[in-house]
Amino acid sequence: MKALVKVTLKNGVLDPQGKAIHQALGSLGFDGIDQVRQGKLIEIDLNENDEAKAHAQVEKMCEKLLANMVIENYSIELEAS
Amino acid sequence: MKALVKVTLKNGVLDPQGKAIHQALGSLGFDGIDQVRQGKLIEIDLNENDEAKAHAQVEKMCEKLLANMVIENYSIELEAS
Amino acid sequence: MKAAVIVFPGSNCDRDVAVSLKDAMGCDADMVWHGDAEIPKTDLIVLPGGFSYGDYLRCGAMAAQSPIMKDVVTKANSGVPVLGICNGFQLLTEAGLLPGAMLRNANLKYLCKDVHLRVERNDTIFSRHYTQGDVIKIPIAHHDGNFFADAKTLAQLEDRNLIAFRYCDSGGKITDEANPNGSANNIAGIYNENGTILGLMPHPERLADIQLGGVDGKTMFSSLVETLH
Amino acid sequence: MTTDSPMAEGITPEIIAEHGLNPREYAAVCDSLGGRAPSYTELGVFSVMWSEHCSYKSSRVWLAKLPTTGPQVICGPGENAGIVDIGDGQAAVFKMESHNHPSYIEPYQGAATGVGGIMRDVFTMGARPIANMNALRFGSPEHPKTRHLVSGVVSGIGGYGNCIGVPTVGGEVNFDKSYDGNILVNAMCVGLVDVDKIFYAAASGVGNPVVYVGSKTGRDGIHGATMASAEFDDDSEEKRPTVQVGDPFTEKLLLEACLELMAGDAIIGIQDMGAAGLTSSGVEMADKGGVGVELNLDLVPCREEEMTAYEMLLSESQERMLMVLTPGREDEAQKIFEKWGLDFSVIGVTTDTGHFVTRHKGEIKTDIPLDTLANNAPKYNRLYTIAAAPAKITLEEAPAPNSLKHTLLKLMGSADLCSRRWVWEQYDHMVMGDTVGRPGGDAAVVRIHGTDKSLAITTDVTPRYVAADAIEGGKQAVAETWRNLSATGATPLAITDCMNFGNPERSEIMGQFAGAIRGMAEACEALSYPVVSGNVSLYNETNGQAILPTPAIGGIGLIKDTEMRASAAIGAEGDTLLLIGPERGHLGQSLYQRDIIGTAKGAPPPVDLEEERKNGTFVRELIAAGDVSHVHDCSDGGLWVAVAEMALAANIGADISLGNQDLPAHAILFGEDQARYILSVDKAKSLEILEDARENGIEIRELGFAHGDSLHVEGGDEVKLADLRKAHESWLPDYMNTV
Ligand SMILES: Nc1ncnc2c1ncn2[C@@H]1O[C@H](COP(=O)(O)OP(=O)(O)O)[C@@H](O)[C@H]1O
Ligand SMILES: [Mg+2]
Repeated sequence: MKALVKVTLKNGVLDPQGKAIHQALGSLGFDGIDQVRQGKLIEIDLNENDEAKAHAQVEKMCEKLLANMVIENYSIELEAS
Repeated sequence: MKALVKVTLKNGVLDPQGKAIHQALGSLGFDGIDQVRQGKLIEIDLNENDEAKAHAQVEKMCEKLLANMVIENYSIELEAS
Repeated sequence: MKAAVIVFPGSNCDRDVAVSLKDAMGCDADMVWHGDAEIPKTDLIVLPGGFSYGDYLRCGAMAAQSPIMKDVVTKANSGVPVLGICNGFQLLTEAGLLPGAMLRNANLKYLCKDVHLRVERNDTIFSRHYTQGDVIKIPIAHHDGNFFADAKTLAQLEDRNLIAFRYCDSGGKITDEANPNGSANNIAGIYNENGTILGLMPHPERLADIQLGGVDGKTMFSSLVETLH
Repeated sequence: MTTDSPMAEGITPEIIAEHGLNPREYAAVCDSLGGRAPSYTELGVFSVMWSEHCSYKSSRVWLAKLPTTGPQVICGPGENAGIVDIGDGQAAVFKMESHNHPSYIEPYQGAATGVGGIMRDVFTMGARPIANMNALRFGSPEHPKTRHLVSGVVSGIGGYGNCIGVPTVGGEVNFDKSYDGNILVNAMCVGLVDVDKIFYAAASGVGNPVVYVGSKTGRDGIHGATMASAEFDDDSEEKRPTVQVGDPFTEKLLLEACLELMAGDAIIGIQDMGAAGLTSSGVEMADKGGVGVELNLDLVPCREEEMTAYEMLLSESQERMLMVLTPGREDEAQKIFEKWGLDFSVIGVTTDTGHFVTRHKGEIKTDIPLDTLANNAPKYNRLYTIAAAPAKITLEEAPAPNSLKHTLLKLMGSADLCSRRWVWEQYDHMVMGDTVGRPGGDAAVVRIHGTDKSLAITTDVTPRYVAADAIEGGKQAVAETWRNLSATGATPLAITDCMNFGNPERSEIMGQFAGAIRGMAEACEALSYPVVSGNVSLYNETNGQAILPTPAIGGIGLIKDTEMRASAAIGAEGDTLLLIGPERGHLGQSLYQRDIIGTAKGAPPPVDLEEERKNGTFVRELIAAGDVSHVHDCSDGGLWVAVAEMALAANIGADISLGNQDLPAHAILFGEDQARYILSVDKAKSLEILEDARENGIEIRELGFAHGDSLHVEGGDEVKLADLRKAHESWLPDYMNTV
């Protein structure tokens, strides 16, 4: 299967990158933007074909490595590959 | 609307971060991973409520700033906010 | 000779390169704010090292959109020499003045250390005081200096002799061990077709003073001054 | 907890306790408010102002014992940073600060914001930061969290400093299991200012605008109390992370904007918002200027919605400053900050009430007499017992090793002595183009831009010595920095300190603190080397397990002529090596004893301050005269380790003799006697120096000579430099590469 992990900053955590992108878009003339937040996208090609098992596995990866649970949240999407 | 921009490395562009994550996962005992790729996730809160307009606008942002077309692809998802 | 150093928000080697330029030229460089529309008449444009816009999003990406960059591109296209060092090199690729792109260092770490470079050409305004094949010592200091170009672009760079410097060992051999960041073909710096634009990751301004441990970088500035004065 | 003091509606004894105030302190709060109960917001303000961190309540009585004056001192402790004169109308501004706990919770951001905070302390005084240092202590290498913490802290320090463009030129890294649950991240910054352009925090005058600049305020780092009652906490979202995220790009802009405004004279007082943010900066500025202050919190730039007064006052969002301007100069200032893309807001005014008044949405949220917040904060004379100094060990307690050669290889490749290259290569140590003495030497040497002068900078402490004998260990820490500076040729000027200890409510911990201060004071006095700034970090313990007492010392010294300095490498093949200082073979608390025998015991090496002064002055004068340019001091690991470090730095070997002593070889080679330097000089010069030293009553001997590609000791053992280098360079990268 293929797992798509989205890692995003928790609410309230300052996002300097998002802030800078927001400003840069503004000075490029893109108005009407309220907020920009930047996160990570991690694509994992797994051998596992059982969805439940794959999910459990990727969840563990997130907790252990992919996300920094002190400041980040994650979400997992799975698709057959 | 809220736009979700996924910026990913093009095929054939090497991905040092993805490779490092792959290795780290391996040494944490996660086997059966074929490949890991890391990309960026950019969330933009837009004032625009017309989907087509919002899409066109975000597409421009991607071409101008958010993605480097030499090495990256992007995709856009929109949702009402 | 006159030189202009463009200062972006987050540039931090602007003063360093101005010092080297002054040593070589005998006069101050113009420090030009990124928000200006035009660069005063100059013989050389320098895009300095640093973290323009914090290196957020991609190194050099936001700086490439700065108002001053229009004039940089215009002047570069009309033949005014441009030197992009480190963040300046990243910026040149983002602005499309040089091909390729810069990825995160292969070991994912920021690296600050002296490296050896092999001088691939000495027939440009930047390099005429070097000898071709010379091994010189210049520091690197970057997180994203892993030069990437697709196979076709890389072949063009090689075929047209547009490689300026390559990472090498102290004996001049181009090896994987001597490649500090994973750059394709050990590329540390490249020229445009006409040899008027140079982008390189190492910082020549950092070893242009014997008290700092070497003067190999100084040679680049003296080459420029001799040619452009 | 019970209390007879009045309590505002909704406040419970638990809430008061969660704010870190004991019943007596709470009663004092009510007293200072004229008998009324503090509001919830006021409770928050007292809580942070009377915290250990802001009030130094356990340490103030002891810190007062440190010598803080001298002809070179322009500004001692009490301001954002200390300032010493370096001649020609210039001054060095410096301070060290801890960011221990945040770095344990989130190593990257904790360390990064530590660096950001200390830099603001320095540029708030008008100085441009020119160098950063970092003193780090981690738990045992075997501890499962250590690697992750090392990796995060180092990249966080680099991530912030590299981006700002201030070179990180040195520091320390040690490992010990006592830091397993409490790592230490101490960051130091040195800045340069013109003496007539120094800015202070005092907000003098009445009716002057109080201005907020920098980043917006969020709910970062509000530890405060979790309110039990829903009245105070109406949105019950996910528990908010208290981690502060650093934004070095914004700090760089803030730095440039502040310095641009400081070039003129619009600023009356300026203070960064560090710990306790708006509260402590507002209170301190007003208190120092002897005025009151009134803030309208409606005008505070916020990045989150619905922030309460409590949150705004206690937020520790980074990259912010508070200034008091000369009336009428607001527009000029605003232009500068807006040019740099920063927030600028006039949020208040200085008053003659002597009170800290804040309003929010039409309500008065705090109205507190300033003197109680600042000066009348609790001050404790905590019980302390200074442990008796242990006896000197006997030689039987440190028997000879099987092989001297293997001992050297093992020490040089050990966690505490191996090369720190893996660390400093991740720091931009060359930006600004003035790092003439890069990391790896005794002290970093940074040129004063555009002059012939340089500053030498070092940080040191040997916690195991302090643990064994706090007084002697305190002395040693100061003396080692003094020696490291002297070894480069610098005249030591002054120190900053970062006092990292366990729980001060335990008398033995307070005894370590008291003892260390005594030793430090004695050394500072004897070496004319005052303390001009510092920081205290207490309660570094987990489950009753305290860290080793760690009074980290950051010293700076002045080199008048940059050409006349020394590096810690052997000079040239054939050079004579001279050893200055005593050879008593002191192995108690040595790395030899700890890492080779297995337990460190007994008294640490005694520090003879008179001898330190004499030897250091002698060495410094040789360097200044141009007679010597290769010097290294002996510290951890002893004589042979010092020789090995000099040899590796030059890639030239050395043959050394054991001298004519009754001591066993291993005591000579690995003993950690103090006040020692190794000089590498050409042979002809060496005779002069030997004579000169003897005339001056300096203990000196010819140690050996530089030769070949190996280290060789009289009587047999030989170690190839290549093997030594491998052992020395590989430990840290190997350790960090294994998951
Ligand atoms: N965290 C660090 N960052 C940068 N440099 C460091 C760090 N730790 C150690 N170093 C450098 O490594 C060298 C050796 O450190 P140390 O053993 O403490 O020296 P010494 O014993 O002379 O005080 C010094 O130059 C020091 O500045
Ligand atoms: Mg030390």
